[in-house]
Amino acid sequence: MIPLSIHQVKKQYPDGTQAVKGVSFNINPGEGTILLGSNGSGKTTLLRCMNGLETATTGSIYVDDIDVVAAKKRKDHRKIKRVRQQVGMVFQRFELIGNLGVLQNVLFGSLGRIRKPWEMFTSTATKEERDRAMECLDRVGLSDYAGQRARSLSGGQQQRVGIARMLLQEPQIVLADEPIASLDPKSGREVMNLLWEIVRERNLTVVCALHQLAIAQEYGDRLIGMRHGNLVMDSAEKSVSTEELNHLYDDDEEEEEATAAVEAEMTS
Amino acid sequence: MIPLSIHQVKKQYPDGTQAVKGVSFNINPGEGTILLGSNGSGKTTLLRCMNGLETATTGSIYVDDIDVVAAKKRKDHRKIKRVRQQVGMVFQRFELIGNLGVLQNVLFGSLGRIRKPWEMFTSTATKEERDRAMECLDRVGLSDYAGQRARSLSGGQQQRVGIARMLLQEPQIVLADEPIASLDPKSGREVMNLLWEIVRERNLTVVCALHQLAIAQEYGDRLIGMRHGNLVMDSAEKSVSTEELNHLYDDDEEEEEATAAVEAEMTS
Amino acid sequence: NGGGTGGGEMTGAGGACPDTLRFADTGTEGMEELRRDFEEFQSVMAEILEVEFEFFAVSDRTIGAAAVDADQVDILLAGPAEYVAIGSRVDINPVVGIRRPGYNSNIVVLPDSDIEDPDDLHGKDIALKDAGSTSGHIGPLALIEGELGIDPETEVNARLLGDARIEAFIAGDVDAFAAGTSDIRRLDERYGEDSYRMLVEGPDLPSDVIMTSDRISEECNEEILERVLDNEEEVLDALFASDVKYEDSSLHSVTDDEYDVMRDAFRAAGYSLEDLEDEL
Amino acid sequence: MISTPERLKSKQPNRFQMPSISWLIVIAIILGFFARGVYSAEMTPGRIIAGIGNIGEFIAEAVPPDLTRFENYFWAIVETFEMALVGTVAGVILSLPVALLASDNTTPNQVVRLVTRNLVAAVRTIPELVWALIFVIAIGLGPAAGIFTLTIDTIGFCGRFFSERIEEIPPGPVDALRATGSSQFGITLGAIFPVAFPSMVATSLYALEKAIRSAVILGIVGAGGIGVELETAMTMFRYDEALTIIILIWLVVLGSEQFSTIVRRRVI
Amino acid sequence: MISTPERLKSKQPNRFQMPSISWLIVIAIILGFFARGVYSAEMTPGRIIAGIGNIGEFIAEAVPPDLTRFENYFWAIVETFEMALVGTVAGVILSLPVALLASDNTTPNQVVRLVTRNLVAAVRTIPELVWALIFVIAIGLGPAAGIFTLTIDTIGFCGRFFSERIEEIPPGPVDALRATGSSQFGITLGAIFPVAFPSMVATSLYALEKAIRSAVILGIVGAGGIGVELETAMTMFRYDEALTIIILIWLVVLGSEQFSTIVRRRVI
Ligand SMILES: Nc1ncnc2c1ncn2[C@@H]1O[C@H](COP(=O)(O)OP(=O)(O)OP(=O)(O)O)[C@@H](O)[C@H]1O
Ligand SMILES: Nc1ncnc2c1ncn2[C@@H]1O[C@H](COP(=O)(O)OP(=O)(O)OP(=O)(O)O)[C@@H](O)[C@H]1O
Ligand SMILES: [Mg+2]
Ligand SMILES: [Mg+2]
Repeated sequence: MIPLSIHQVKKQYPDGTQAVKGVSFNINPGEGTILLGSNGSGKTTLLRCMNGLETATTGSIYVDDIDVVAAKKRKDHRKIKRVRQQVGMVFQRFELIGNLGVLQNVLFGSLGRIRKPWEMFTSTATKEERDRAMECLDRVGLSDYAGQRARSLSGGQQQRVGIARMLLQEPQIVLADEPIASLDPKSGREVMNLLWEIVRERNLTVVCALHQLAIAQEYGDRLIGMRHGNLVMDSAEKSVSTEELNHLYDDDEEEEEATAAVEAEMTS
Repeated sequence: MIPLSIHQVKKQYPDGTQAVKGVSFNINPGEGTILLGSNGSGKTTLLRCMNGLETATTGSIYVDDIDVVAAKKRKDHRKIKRVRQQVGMVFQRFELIGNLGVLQNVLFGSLGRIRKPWEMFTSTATKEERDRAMECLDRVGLSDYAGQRARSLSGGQQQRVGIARMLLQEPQIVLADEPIASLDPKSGREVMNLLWEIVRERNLTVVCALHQLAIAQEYGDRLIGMRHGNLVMDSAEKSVSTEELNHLYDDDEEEEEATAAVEAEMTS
Repeated sequence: NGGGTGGGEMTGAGGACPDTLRFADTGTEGMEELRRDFEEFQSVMAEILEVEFEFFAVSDRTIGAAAVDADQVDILLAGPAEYVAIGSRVDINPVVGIRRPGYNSNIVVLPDSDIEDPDDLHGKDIALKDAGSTSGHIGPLALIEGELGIDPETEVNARLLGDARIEAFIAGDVDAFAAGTSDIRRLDERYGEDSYRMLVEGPDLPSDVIMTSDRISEECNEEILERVLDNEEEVLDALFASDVKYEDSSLHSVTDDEYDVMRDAFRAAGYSLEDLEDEL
Repeated sequence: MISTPERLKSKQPNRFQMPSISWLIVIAIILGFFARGVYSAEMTPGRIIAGIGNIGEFIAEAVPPDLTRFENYFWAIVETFEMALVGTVAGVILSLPVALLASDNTTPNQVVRLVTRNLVAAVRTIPELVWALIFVIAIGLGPAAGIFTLTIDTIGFCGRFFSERIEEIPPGPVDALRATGSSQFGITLGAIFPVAFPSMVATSLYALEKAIRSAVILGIVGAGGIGVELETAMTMFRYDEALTIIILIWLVVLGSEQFSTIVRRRVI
Repeated sequence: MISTPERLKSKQPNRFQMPSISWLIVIAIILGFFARGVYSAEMTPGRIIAGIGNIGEFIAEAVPPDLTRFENYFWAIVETFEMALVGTVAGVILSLPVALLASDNTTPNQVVRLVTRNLVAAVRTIPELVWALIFVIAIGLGPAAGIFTLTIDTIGFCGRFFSERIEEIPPGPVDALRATGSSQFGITLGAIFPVAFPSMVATSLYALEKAIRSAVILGIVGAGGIGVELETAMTMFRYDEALTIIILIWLVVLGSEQFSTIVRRRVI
């Protein structure tokens, strides 16, 4: 139910890398959006700017009515926290706490919600919270692994624990960074189904970075393509053919510059 | 030019998890083999047993004429080292040294080969070694990033540095654990082409764990399927249809047990 | 230098001594003054003895003894308790005594203390300095046993408080304080003469002593004694520059029996040095 | 895919980077100090070889250890252990918030960080003896003063080492919890402490060991303990008794290391 | 995807796991010691409050610091720094191989590990005074004996902390280099040291700081230095001079911390 609106976001890392070079788009609630682009095109960076894990260099990102970029710059921790509670994230590299249990890692998803700090631990969480966490684990097919240590899971299993953690958070917006990269084809589809199911059910906003074009085309209500930090394709502006999609990954410098210029004109 | 032969390998982790439950197969030089199986089916574990990063609980793995399992159990470091020098590995989670440079990480690929320890560092490596490392980086399209710190690369870029490192090693056998999971479609194909090119060129042996069925079918000279630690499919024994491939990921316990039994009969 | 002969050719002090004498001051009473100020003493000694005078200010008697034992040091300046303790394990010869007037151990109490008589000390807490100190440990224990007839091990509670002794006494954490001469001086300087009441005043303690290792010849010892006494004024000035405690001191030829009272004190304090001598 | 060395050469990072002038100056100064230090030692190989013979005698004096006062020593060490335990536990608990304030990645702001760090450094710089005096003045002789001194000591040590470890925590898992909108407290409990825990256990047990070893301070404040016994044995040249005490302390140290290893094994 | 709590409940890990009997016993014993320690302290709030007033007087005596002998102190600290530097550098260099032998993941075998660990523990347990004694016996009074003592001290400290840090190194990157067939030496230089480097820098600089602070030992062996000055000032109740010295030492400590921070920033 929360719209997401990004305007002229640029991000330069301290070492000078221009990872995002001025990207703008709006996403409406219920719109399952898929972010495409070659390696290093700035997808992860853009997603991290959206919940304030990175501070965009310029531009604005509105989640509901809060400008994340401005809040970050003003160090307005309260506002950032409010945004983050509504925005769930699945990380490209899972980012579990390896030496804690699987259920514990899932329970961390509710950290933004619980008010009593002791409720964060497996052994002291409320019964409802534990049950909910078990349900989330079950939804990603890992209820059998609840008691194991996160580190001892296989790559794909860890990925799914990360997704369960996000599910427990019950966010309004979901940012998923290659959530199915390490999943087998069947689990990958199940996770996509799950994501899209909750998008529809609760009318959420999803931005999902992906490399699987087939899946992108099948699921995406909207496809956004990035290249070298620029937005170069948006199915909301102009429908996208499979050929164009494949074209996205061609490494043709001149052409890219040109597209970027056109794009800049279009969005400004 | 080195054959790989695996016989009745089982692996139980210290916590009791039976990750591989008795797998046997032979791979001939020049045979590009792809390992399929759902998350947690034991692919990574099996690959790690092959170069002795894990010690298989029972069974034998012959690389050339050395039994890795026996050598590990006897702690015969010389033999294990000899095997490892001939076996290159690409890791599912890249495993770079994050605070070192990209070129440095690639140079580590030649660690097994160089005899003079000081030649391992970017600033003291021989000119030839540095040039070779730059070439490997270029082959994965990252020559522009040679001087950067590994940690500051995007997920897919790090994956490719891991591949470059393996290339520099110039191994006889390549074990690749989901080498293209984090790569964009175009880079993914390029890497697969690269791998298969060197397989053909130098008549190498490749075992590559993958989740992308389309790619598996396109490239694989041979497909091996695992489920719950058992070998349940081998295109060398019986050609595999797309339907059967998809079937591999169905989570049907009874059927699996049955297949496993049949399989056990077949290989014993 | 190093392990070996005791200092090379015999060219020092007119041919009687080695050309290099390695001297250590063991911090006669803990570390009384700034080590740096011994430089004057060093140059005076070098001059009158006509030797290379290698000097080390060592703040621990154990180390000093070990250095003599291992032939790393030829000549040593120490307090009486240390002389006895070191002498019990290493062969040394006393050469020059430095008599310090008023150098003794005392027992003091706070002005309003209800301890009026030494007999009242029974069962009381007494603050001492650290183990092996002449005026702050061995001396007072001998005083308590010898003069007062109280068994220091069972009849009073003797506490080795080291550097906290004075603060603890003033704060009233102990009932009495075994104060050496310099502790009394400190009490006077810091808290005034009204801050304590003298309960027992002990007899004077033996002299500080300059001693030599057994490897130094008899002739050299005699030469040292003679030359130091001849230049008494200069040497005393240099010593005073190193430490105010040498104010008004005098030098004399010293013999081992002067320290028998110290040996008795050790025995009284419960440390039998004979044991050690037997073992060696 | 044929390499063009000319093109690559320009991208190859330089072998050596010239350090900046200020670094060169700093290095030169430090080398100067070092050289003067070496010079002052007048170390000649001859001197060292000649000396080694002397040691035998000293060791012979200490062996065999004199066990006549063993029981006394045993109780003294128990007593010391008790006080050290209380002091260290208190110090470790106080060090936790201090370390959080002093660490780059957990401090509320840089001023607080700087102030805390400098305070901890000051606490360390003020000698134990001064702290002991302060506590003797404040609360009188006895175990309490000793325990407080050990507590302060522990804060100086653990405050710094905890903080340094916290700064080394990889940012990934922390970001993951941050992204849930968790409070700083939740992040600390969920992602900072669990990751730093093994190291903190080791540091704390070292602090305990240090407290026991440096228990001379307990003697100074009139609390007795093993430190006084050892010092007395040493000043009185009773090397064989000293050896008994040292062996006793060594056993305690080994016990604490063993404990550290066991605890860490369970969580690393 | 509707959850069936009954099924899940059986998989939910228990809230609390009963610790084993032996653990319970160990914990009970430690608690017993702790309780006795607290009891022995006889801490009452009244006592503490009464005491605080006393401290003011003590502090008033120390402030303002007496700067008359500042120059002496300055040179004494330079001298101490030089000796401490040499001792610490030597100790750190020797600690590196020691730590490698003593660490679980780098030791050639468990016996070597055990022996090394216990030796390092013994080195720490033997008091500084005894080490000083040994070196005086061997090489005579003077800076050399002091420097050797500081070296030994550093080995006891760094040997343990380096080893503990090495054991915490995540196994991934180490496995990656191992897989290239590298020698243990290559792995150590390539994956162990670079990862542990920031921590080692911090530990080493702490060791240097420790050496400067504990430089009393230099006085004990007749090498002078700032430790003697401080102790003298304290015994003579010249608190204002002591304060001057403490401030000087504090500046050195801060300098070393600053240096540590800068070096670590560049590599973390
Ligand atoms: N170190 C470990 N300790 C205990 N169990 C482990 C460990 N590593 C893996 N496992 C378990 O062994 C099984 C096989 O894991 P493995 O990593 O081999 O799977 P995989 O086929 O590579 O899966 P994926 O496709 O997700 O990478 C899983 O159930 C996993 O939980
Ligand atoms: N912390 C960082 N410091 C400096 N440069 C960075 C950092 N993180 C990423 N970059 C650079 O920014 C660019 C964009 O990186 P990003 O991770 O956003 O790419 P991505 O689209 O997510 O790629 P992938 O598909 O491989 O995950 C890359 O060139 C990368 O090298
Ligand atoms: Mg990414
Ligand atoms: Mg895997």
